[in-house]
Amino acid sequence: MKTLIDGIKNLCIGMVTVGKHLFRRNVTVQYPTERWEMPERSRGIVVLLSDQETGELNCTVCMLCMRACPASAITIEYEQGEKGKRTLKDFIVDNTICCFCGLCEETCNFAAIKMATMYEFATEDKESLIWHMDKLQEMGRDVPYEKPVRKKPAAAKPAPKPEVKADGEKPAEPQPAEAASTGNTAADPAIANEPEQKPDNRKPDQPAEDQT
Amino acid sequence: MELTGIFKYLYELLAATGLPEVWVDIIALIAAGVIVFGFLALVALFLVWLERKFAGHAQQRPGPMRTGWHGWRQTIADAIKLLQKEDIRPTLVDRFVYFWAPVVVFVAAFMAYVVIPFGEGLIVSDLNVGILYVVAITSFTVIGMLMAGWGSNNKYSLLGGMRSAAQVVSYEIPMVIAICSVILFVGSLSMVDIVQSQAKIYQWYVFRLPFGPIAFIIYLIAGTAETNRTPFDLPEAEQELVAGFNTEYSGMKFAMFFLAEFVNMFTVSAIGATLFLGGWQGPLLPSWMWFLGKTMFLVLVLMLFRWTFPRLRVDQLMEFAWKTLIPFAFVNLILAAVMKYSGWFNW
Amino acid sequence: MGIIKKLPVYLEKIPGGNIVTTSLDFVFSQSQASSLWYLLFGTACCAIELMATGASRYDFDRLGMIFRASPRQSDLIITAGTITKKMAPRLRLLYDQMAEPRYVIAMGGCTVGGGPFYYDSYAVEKGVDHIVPVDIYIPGCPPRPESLLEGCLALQKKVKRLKMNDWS
Amino acid sequence: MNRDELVSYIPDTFKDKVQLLDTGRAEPFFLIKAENLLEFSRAIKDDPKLHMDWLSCVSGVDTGEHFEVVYSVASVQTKIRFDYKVVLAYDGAEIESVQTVWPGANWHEREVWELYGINIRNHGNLTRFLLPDDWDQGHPLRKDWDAPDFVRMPEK
Amino acid sequence: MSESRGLHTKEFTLNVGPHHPSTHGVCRFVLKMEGEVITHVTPVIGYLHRALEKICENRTYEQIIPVTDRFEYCTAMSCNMAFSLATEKLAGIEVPERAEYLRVIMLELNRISSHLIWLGTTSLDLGALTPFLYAFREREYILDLFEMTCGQRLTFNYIRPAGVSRDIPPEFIPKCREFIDMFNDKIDDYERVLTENPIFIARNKNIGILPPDVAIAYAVSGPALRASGVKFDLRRDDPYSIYDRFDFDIPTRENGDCYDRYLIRIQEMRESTKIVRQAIEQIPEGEIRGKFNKMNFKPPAGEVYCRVENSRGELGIYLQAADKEKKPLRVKMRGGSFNQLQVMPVICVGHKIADLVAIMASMDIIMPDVDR
Repeated sequence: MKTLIDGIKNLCIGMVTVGKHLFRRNVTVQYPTERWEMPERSRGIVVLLSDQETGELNCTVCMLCMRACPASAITIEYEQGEKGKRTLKDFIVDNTICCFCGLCEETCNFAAIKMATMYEFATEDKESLIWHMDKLQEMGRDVPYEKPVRKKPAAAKPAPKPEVKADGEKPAEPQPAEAASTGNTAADPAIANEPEQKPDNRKPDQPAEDQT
Repeated sequence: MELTGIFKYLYELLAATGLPEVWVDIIALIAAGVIVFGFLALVALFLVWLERKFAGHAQQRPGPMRTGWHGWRQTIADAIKLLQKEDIRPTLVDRFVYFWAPVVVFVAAFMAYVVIPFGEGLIVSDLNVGILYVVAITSFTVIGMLMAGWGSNNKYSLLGGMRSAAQVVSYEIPMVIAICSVILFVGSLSMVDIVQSQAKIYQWYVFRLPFGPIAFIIYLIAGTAETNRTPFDLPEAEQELVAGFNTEYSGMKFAMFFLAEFVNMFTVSAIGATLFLGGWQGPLLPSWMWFLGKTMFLVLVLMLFRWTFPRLRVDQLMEFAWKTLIPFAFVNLILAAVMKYSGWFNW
Repeated sequence: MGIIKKLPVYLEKIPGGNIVTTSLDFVFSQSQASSLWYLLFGTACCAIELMATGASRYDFDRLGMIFRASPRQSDLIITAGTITKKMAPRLRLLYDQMAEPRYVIAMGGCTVGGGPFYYDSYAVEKGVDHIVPVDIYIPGCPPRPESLLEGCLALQKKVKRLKMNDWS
Repeated sequence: MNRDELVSYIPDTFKDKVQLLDTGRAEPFFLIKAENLLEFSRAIKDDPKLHMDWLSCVSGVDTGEHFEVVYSVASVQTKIRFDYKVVLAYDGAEIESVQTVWPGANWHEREVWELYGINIRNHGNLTRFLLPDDWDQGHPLRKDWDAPDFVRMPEK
Repeated sequence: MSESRGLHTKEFTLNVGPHHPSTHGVCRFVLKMEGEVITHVTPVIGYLHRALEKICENRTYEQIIPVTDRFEYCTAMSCNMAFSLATEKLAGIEVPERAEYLRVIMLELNRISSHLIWLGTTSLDLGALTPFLYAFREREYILDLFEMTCGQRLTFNYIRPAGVSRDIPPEFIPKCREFIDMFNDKIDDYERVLTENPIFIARNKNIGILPPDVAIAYAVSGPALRASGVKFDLRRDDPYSIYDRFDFDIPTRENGDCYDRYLIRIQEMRESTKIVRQAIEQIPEGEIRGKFNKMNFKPPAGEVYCRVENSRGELGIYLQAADKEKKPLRVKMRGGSFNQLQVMPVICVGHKIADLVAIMASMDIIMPDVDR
């Protein structure tokens, strides 16, 4: 009998708890009309960034992102010019196998590739999810980004060198130009830790590379 | 048989036009049927919408929003969509049983409304065995469920059908006993008489201490079980039996089960309001508003049950019916009888 | 398809029937689009996001989408999560059990085209479009709930375009 | 018992049945012969000082030269943890089941059997496990395994 | 369906799954039943076997981290952690102090979010729909914190060998504190709806009792083990990272039934908030990633088995590296659910089919953990 009364009491407590929620504010974000503000780091989709002044792609065809990709979703086609300078022919991101891990963005030394915060890419056509260079550039046109700040350009310079197996110093060539053009950037305080982080991350890599 | 309620008005209206008597009978019958059916279809659609909104707000989300203002067209859209769905008949089903099961459930759900007084004089027909008729008709649903479970040739459906049969039969008993204690006081099986005996608010049976509230709680629990709603929704327990007895049904047939469930819920609430909450009785407002208000209150309570409680296991469910509810109901009935004949609290 | 399968055929024979069919088309496709009940089907990571989409922050119910456990009563499979070769026949079976009209949303990289399991995996089906016809592809690994909602809205648009006569 | 004591205790107790492998900072790692497997497993479980009652994991390995089966064991009571392995030649790779010592080994061994093709004696339930029921393409975790629809990630 | 034909058959076979609402993914049970009583259970697994281990053999160490995310997506952080730990042990890498704290914060938040998924699905499996939505409501707050830090909601790719991938943004700590302050009240809310509810108790008490000796024999770990009365938690008994610096309790219960497993997990959520609170108070400034060559990491030859305590118990990674190779020779993943599913046939016999659902839910089995 006591258990019965206790039981009914506890059932009522549960009902009151649920009933109270009837009068609380909804937590819903009503998606098409309201939107959740994406955090800056949100990994939405891969885009290529272009220089804000010239409109040229930042990519220097160093192929690092392509090799960093764990799903092999990135394919870079390039032309080998004279003096070994590479020009980008096509940059293909296959969004059907991309795993949105952000490793390409982390590897890139030139702020050329980024995971933008956009997320609306539902489509009826599977083929349209394979994005080529122009589409990637188009999508990345308005994406804000921090130009890479080099505290020690000399230290950063040889970094990609050993990683290109066949043609050693070639990708290093565009780098001084890049570093010169970027020069200084006014770091946004909100995300200031990010550009600082990059050189920090890369610096320790070097001794390790030298060992190997 | 003496004619009462809506049927009577219609009959008189038609008789005035001078049609032959047979035709008057038939037309009046059909018209009354259509009115009740239409009303209930609307109620069922409304309840589905209400349930979704209620669930939504209890969970701090809005529920349907994008079909019309706050999603008012949602259930209509659902119904029209179900109408368009392909009507699948799996190859190994028992055709006859499979086809008729939803019809039986659907019709049984609606037939109870013949005797329910929606307001003063708003009753299709005031049978003198009204409450008995309701109890008999509502338990008819179980045959449909059993048919669906058997006919589908699916193990989950069969288990669901069996469970619902066992459950409804078990819970019928405490429910009837709880109703009996009210009937004992009224001394009549007619729904109108039952309502009329609760003219003042203190005469409502739910307030007649000590037997009233207990009978009411027993009725509510048994009623929830009758309508197969959480915590007693074992016949269609999603997590165990996929969708229970209606696993194999699609399209319009499924819609019939779906609507019948909500109509049943309304029935249980309406009878609860009639028996314990004084039916249409109440001051100021028109009688039908009182009736609908009380019924809606009970509907909301049932919804709160559904969205709060987990589900019982089938053996616990049986145990609860036979070991707890029925003894209590019997004791309560005896108490009511003693009260009635000793004259205590006989206001 | 349902009990009103032959309706347009008869209607168009009557003069003025075209107007009726057009307005019926509108009503039917609208109601179909706003009542897409999805099958409770989830295998991997995307299933968690599918649940999150059903939960309070995003609320599937707003779009009139509720889950059904039985394929017979659902209109839509959201293939949430990797479909392996062992699972593929079951998915096909589920799809076959659904009543027309039925739709498929491929949610997430794995079901769109193999995703991170495209290379080096011997067990993953590379895209569910090999198994069932897909209406909407949503990339992401897993897609955000918003992406899924956007995919559902895209499917609604697609459904609204349908005419009675398109029904096969 | 800390790591250093363990490193000396086990070779002392089991003499030439075990061989300590060098693993740097990580937990001790022992190599044992396949024929001693069951005996050793039972012994470490029954040894009151070790009481290895917890079989975390059984992993098959194909090193490209031979098979290895690695047993990662631990103890709930004494908190000791170490691993030991047996090395098996490709031809006729076969080990004894340790289910009698740790019942939980059942599925782990089944997996080793299925993915590597290492036969487990006295297992009792070597049936299809992770792969589809109609799988007929061999043991996929072997290094030399290949199938028509198996795509390796391109070297870039 | 044909086995059940005939009047004299007592036993019939029921196939639950692979697509069944309560199997948490795609597990299949073949049940032999007498009426509603289960006499024999055979789990059939492999419907989510995605060959993660094969994939890992062809990836560099940095690239394996996203793959481990998909191994146990409910607690992807601890998968990242286990693999990072294994790599660090193998190559003897030091981890900066701040990174250790960030790891602990993320691991514990992830444990809460995983327990919330469990709470939601459990109540859903038992038929109570509303706690599911409440649990997911709070989970969104945690996911916001994760997304703010590493950019994803589920597959974080955050904890890396030698540290973490990114520092937390400045608004993280206040938001995290806000969440922790609010969260204990929310747990009270769940408890009010479930813990004392007689229906919930009836469904869970004395169901699926797992005796401690069976639990140890089958290596059932995590809350399921602690509910049986064995006080064994890797955070205490085989400490990794900096768990020895925090003050927290390891809740245990005696009966080992579903209800105890429920209480243990609820209690664990509270303990996790304690750890997070201490961690965000003590967190030092500094580096977040030690020395690690992302593109060309080549560890010395060796093998190591590393385990962490995640929300389902022991999550182990066995890693064998060939000498000076960019890719590991073998990565074996061991999830807690693997052994918990294995013990299901032992503890389910004699229960009703509805209890199978309750036991499965209380064990918190998710299939990627089993199938990989």
